[in-house]
Amino acid sequence: MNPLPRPILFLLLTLGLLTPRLLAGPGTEAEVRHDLVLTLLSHGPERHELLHQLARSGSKVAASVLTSWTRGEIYAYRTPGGKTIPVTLEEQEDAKGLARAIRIDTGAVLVDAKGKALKFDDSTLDTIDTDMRLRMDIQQAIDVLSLASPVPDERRSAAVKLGNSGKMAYLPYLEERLTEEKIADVRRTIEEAIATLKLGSSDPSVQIKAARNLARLNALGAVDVLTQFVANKSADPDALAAARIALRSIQEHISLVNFFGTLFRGVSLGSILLVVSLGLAITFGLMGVINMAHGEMIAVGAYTAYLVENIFGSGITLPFFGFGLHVPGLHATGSFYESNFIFAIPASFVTAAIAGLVLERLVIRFLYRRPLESLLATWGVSLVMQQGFRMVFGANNVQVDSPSWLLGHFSIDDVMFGYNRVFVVGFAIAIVLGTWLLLTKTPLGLLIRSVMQNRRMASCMGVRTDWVNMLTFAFGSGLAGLAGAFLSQIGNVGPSMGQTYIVDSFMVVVVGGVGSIVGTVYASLGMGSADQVLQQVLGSPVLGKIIVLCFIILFLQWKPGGLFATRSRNLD
Amino acid sequence: MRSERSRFELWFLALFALVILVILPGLNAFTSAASALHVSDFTINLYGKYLCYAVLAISVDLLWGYTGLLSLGQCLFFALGGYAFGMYLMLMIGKLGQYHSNLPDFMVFLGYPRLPAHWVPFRHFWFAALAVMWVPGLVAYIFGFLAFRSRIRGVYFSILTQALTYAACLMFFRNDFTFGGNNGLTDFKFVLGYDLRSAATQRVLYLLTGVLLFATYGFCRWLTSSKFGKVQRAIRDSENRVLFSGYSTPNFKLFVFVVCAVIAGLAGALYVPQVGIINPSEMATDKSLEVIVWVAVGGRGTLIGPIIGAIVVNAIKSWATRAFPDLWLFILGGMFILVVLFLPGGIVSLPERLGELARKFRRARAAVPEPVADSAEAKPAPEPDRT
Amino acid sequence: MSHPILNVEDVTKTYDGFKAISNLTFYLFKGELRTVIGPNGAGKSTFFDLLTGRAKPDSGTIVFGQNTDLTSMNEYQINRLGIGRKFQTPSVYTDHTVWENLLLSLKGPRGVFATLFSRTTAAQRGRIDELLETIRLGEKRHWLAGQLAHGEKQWLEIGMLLAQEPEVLLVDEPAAGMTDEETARTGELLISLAGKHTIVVVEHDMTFVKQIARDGTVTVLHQGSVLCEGTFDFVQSHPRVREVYLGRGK
Amino acid sequence: MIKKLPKLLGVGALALSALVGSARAEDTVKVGVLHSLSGTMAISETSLRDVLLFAFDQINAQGGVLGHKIEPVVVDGASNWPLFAEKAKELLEQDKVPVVFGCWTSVSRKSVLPVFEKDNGLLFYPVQFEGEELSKDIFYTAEAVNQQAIPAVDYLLAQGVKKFYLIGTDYVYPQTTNLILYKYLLLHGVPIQNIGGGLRKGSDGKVMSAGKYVPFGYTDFQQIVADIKQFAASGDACVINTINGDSNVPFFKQIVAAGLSPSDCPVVSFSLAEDELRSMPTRNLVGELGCWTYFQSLKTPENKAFLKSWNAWLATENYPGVVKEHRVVDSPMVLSYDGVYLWKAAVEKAGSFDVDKVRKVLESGTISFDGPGGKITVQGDHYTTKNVYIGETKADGQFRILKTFDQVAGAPFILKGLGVQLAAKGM
Repeated sequence: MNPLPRPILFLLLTLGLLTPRLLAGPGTEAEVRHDLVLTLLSHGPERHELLHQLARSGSKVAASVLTSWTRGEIYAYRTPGGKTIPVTLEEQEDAKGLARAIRIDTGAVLVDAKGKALKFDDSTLDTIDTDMRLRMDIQQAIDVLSLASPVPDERRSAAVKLGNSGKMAYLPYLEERLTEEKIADVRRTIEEAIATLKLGSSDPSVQIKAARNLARLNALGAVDVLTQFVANKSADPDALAAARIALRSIQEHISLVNFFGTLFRGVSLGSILLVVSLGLAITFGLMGVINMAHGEMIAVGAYTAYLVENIFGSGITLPFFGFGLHVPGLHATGSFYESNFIFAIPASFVTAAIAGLVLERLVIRFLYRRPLESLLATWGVSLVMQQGFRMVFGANNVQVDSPSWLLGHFSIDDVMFGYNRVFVVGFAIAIVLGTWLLLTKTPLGLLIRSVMQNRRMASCMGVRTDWVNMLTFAFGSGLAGLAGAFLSQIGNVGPSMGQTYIVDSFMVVVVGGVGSIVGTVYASLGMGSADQVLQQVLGSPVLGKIIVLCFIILFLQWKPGGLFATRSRNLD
Repeated sequence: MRSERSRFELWFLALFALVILVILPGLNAFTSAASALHVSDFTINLYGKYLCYAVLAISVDLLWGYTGLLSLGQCLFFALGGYAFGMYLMLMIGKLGQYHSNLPDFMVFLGYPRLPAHWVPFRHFWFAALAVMWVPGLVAYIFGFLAFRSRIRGVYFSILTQALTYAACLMFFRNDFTFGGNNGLTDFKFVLGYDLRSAATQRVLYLLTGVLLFATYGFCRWLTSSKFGKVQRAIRDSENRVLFSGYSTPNFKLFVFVVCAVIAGLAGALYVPQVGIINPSEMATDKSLEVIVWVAVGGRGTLIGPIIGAIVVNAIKSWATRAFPDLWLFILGGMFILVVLFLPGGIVSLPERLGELARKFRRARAAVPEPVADSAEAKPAPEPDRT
Repeated sequence: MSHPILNVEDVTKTYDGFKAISNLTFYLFKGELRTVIGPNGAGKSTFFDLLTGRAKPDSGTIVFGQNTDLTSMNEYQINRLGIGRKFQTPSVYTDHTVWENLLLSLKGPRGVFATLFSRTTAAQRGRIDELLETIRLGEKRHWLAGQLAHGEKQWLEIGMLLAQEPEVLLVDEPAAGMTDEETARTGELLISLAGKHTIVVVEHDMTFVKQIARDGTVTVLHQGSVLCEGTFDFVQSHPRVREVYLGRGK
Repeated sequence: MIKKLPKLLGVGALALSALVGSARAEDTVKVGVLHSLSGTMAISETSLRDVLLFAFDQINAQGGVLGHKIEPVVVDGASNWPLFAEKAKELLEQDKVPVVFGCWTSVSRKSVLPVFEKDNGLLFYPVQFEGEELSKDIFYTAEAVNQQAIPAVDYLLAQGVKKFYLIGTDYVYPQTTNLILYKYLLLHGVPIQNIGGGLRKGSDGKVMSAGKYVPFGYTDFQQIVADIKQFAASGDACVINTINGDSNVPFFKQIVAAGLSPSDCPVVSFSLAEDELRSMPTRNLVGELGCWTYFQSLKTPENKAFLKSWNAWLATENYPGVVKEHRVVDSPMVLSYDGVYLWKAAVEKAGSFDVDKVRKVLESGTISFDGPGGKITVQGDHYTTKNVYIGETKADGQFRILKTFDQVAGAPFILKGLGVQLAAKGM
């Protein structure tokens, strides 16, 4: 991509050694700064001209100063000698709320005669005012500037803005940029912008070509412009026809994108459902324990991820029943810090498993033969745990940052795949596979299955059933913890986060067929897809959910045992 | 043993009725506010709420304690009754709302041109009063028919009722569902022309709730002591045996489910004018679970248990949310765990349990080993079918 | 007499690909005391499930009496026709007294509203006393069923079955968990009931089978179908039976 | 015996109030605090309780009100709306408080409103709301729609934004706000196809609801964000976000994952203040917009003084349940705080705690207070006039102030007025 690594590029830019070579115009930073001061202190049409000149500079400095200007953060400092120096204030304030000033003309700190830095309170300085008209001019200048930004995303969004501005004046900038641009995605956006602008030309042949280009590019962003164009009956008939064809082809493309998008979203939602309900499929499905505190096990996992992140960072002070418990941090940085989530995953499993172990020993083991009672007691546990989270971590939700490798997305032909969503699909596959291997290929799995099938018989065979029960429950809870670690990446982490998922996860297990891991997989994918499809069709997120729930009630009429009913013969 | 307890129960109830229906309202109406004997309007109103809860708790117990059906959706029926009556109260506000329109406020600002058709009949008191029963009854019938027909039992039934409630809750939270969305129905002014804010109206509502409670108690006592009641408990203890004895258990369960829904609906209808608001969070699953706590704490499988449980737990709640707001959930959750694990019979069984302990203690003191074939001990906890 | 009371023809039932019953054909005649034996997993319980409506066959016909198709009916409908079933583990109403257990089982209207307004008549009381006599629980009529010993529960369940006055009695391992003396008495009881009722007994205990089978027919189930049928002696000496079932002990 | 009966029936509250009653001293005045300290709303409302306690301590340290020390009666509404009504009754009828500070959600306010009307109480309500209400018993220090949503839209229009996507939680505040904005945008020349999220029309063809709605606690925003991305593909778009509380985290995480940056499509949120931002991935949300009548980053001397004394109070207080770690201040907190001082000023001017007298003084339109967010004045119609600020989020969860609208008067019932204006234009 960039011929130079980014930090070096920045360094060169700030030193003013690397002259922006993309657009003609005054180049060095000193020259840019000079122009900036002129612009700031001038008035009327002169300002307008100067801004245009600045726009061509492609300078980072100009962009940042102009941005500050629109925000009202450029101040006029009057020297004792009566000269006006434009300055901006540093972000960093001292104890008195005063900040140092940076001169626009040199980029250096403003000092008094003795060379001591001057400090200001922003309310004591006059801002260099902007009006709405001027702000729009500045904004345009900034947009053109960002077309030369080293960050591809900024270039792309600048191109979108320019393309939709309807101003032919931007065409040369865009065309010039297109010859330089290397990144395909950005190229496409620039081409789109050029075509969109050209659609506004007065020459029908240019318009027709532009419309065809838009169609070829599947320009999603051009729908509005094309719709407007088509509505304009006075346009050239050939151009109108071309625009109609383009519009139709883009709309077809949109429905395709929506179709595949929905498909992927369904799978990803299904994976989330699978991740949150797999633990339940073990504790409820295999053991017959209705664990209403399953959601809180998820929360345990999520809070663990939160703690791990903070331990990697600068540590955290928890309210902890009003005692203010301090957890020290490792002050990690860079990729080591970014890897905290990798450590958080197993940690979440372990803490939730321990929590499950404790719960099993204290409450559940008395209730194996009384499933309804286990439902009630674990609901009590869930209330206590929720309040416990509030006391330990505070009533507020806590903030878990995503590692950079889970942020963002990639697109295949405009269908968006978020990294975190792709991750959850893989994550779901991994834990289902892991669970399956554990249950079928290990001695422990054999024990678990034998105990779950016939507790009494297994104990006669010398299996320590209470030990197996304990481990199975801990394993199920650990899976819930894994779900929590993942959910911290896409949603809230808070005391009552578990409640969000509890109904859904019970539904998944019941629909899939209690005791069947395969059923759980099918049910979660089915429910996730149904939800997304209905949402797309009905346009309302909640109606789809209601319909899915009603459908489940009817589905159980047809298959009371769920998709994969495991027959339990000994009912009496 | 049983008849002894039953006699005690009747005495207790008679005393309770005297206090609830005569003494408290009397003290409220006929003593001056300055008097030491005075019972404030606030107290009457608060007790009115508790009595509604007690009726609701009886309905849960009739389902759970007697028939073994643990519904996590009983509050749905309570709320449906409340909504049905709330709709009538809403239409009685007349032009006294924020917008001085004949339409309820939320319809005005959401731009409804006229009253939706399904609201119109609720102008009539008699219609609303019937709807309070048939709406929850009908919903219960449809759901129950489907669930019992496909032999959904035990925890599956619980989970499915949870799903039903959740779906209903989501539905009522929608603003375009024409029931006021999250804000629900509120700001009631009149019932049958009487000012809801006057102490006298509130007292009458309170008395009606008291009457409903004792009527419900009487009805359930009759029901549970009939042969029907025996079948009910037989279903709880061994549904298959009942089924293979030629009883159509789905019909029996359906009947109980509908009756309980109607009772809950009636309780909800009296609850709403006393608290002044009904919104979808009243039908949420955790509310239903809370009612189950009351029943469990009071003593399931008895009719007096839920009444005691509802009043005791709510009194603790009223006090704890003021004295220790942070600890309330610990108290509620802890109460539940302890009762399930150590006192399945609830408060009602406490005298028996204490007696047992005392006997054991005495026996231990006497140091004479006795055979443990004591009939009182051998009674096992009812065990629901496990599917 | 020539037409069987229970007519099971070519019935198959599969669970998750496992054939619990395959092409089973079985005829039961009025007044018969039939014993069904077979190793574990031979399909005895499934067979009862099919007869009582608990499970539906994948194929085949089950006809009761002249032409009542049982495959389309559910448990309580079949029971009302006069087919009673006793479960392997005693299934009684633990929280009811012995007397109430019998009352609930007495032949009579079974509807919701009928039970709501039903009153116990003198005739019913007499009938219950009679039954209590038969199952020897007269002394314990006011005990809660949950407090009875295992054997007593078995008898109570048999009593409950008799209270329904069924034509056909399906009895699943009645002697399980009983002392030898109790077993013998149960056998006598069953023998005395034969003739008036038609009885099918599934049993493991060979002494007990020998006691009740006398010269009646014994059916041996193996892998979901009838292996052989005949008198106890015939069955006992049948080489295939010895191989799959009796011979397993060797 | 009879005398003991009510207590025997187990109402601890009664016994408690008797106890408290006997301890009442002559030189104190009881003041009600009615917030959810448990349940789902505790996340937001606990902070308001804290700031109220702070205000009371501050006033008491300066000698109290009319020589009376303030004695707060704090009750927990437990996020349970009937319980709010019960607790309001308790405060007004048992404790006989002359004023209550409290409520967060519209539904809690609606639930206590009849109680206040019946018992003639005073309630100061501090949280942004839909403005479709006037009650003689409630004073709204809160932001009305024209003190938050409308200035924000004005700002965006001035920035050249052309397309507006409306999304919110399905309850009365977002529904009303979005309907108002829909009408407002039409009046300002934004074509109907540039207002995203969907419209729902009534049987008479009139638009009853604009925008996309999700239920409370919704977590899966994939589809909606994909929709927004398509909507914003043509540039110059923004999202008007009235999603409440919890759901904002998954929403913004999805926005970040979809690569919708503030420069492409800024999100302006009306329910996200500094307190809520604490649980948000603010590092990735730099540049999103907010609009409130107070920001912690305000640099006025009043705010600096307020923050200093608040932090000092936090360091020394020892009320149970008040968290000391990671505290921030936001608009609802400051408006709660302002409410206390406005009430104090009115009481002092009236020379009495009497509800009717205090109300009369408040309604005179002369009561104002130089609060941390600037001057706030009670209007004759119980709304308040105050400054409105537009800010953009910074990585530390604070706002950089972009624009100030000075002294905007709160306006009730603007929906109807907009409707009339639209009709006049034939739209």
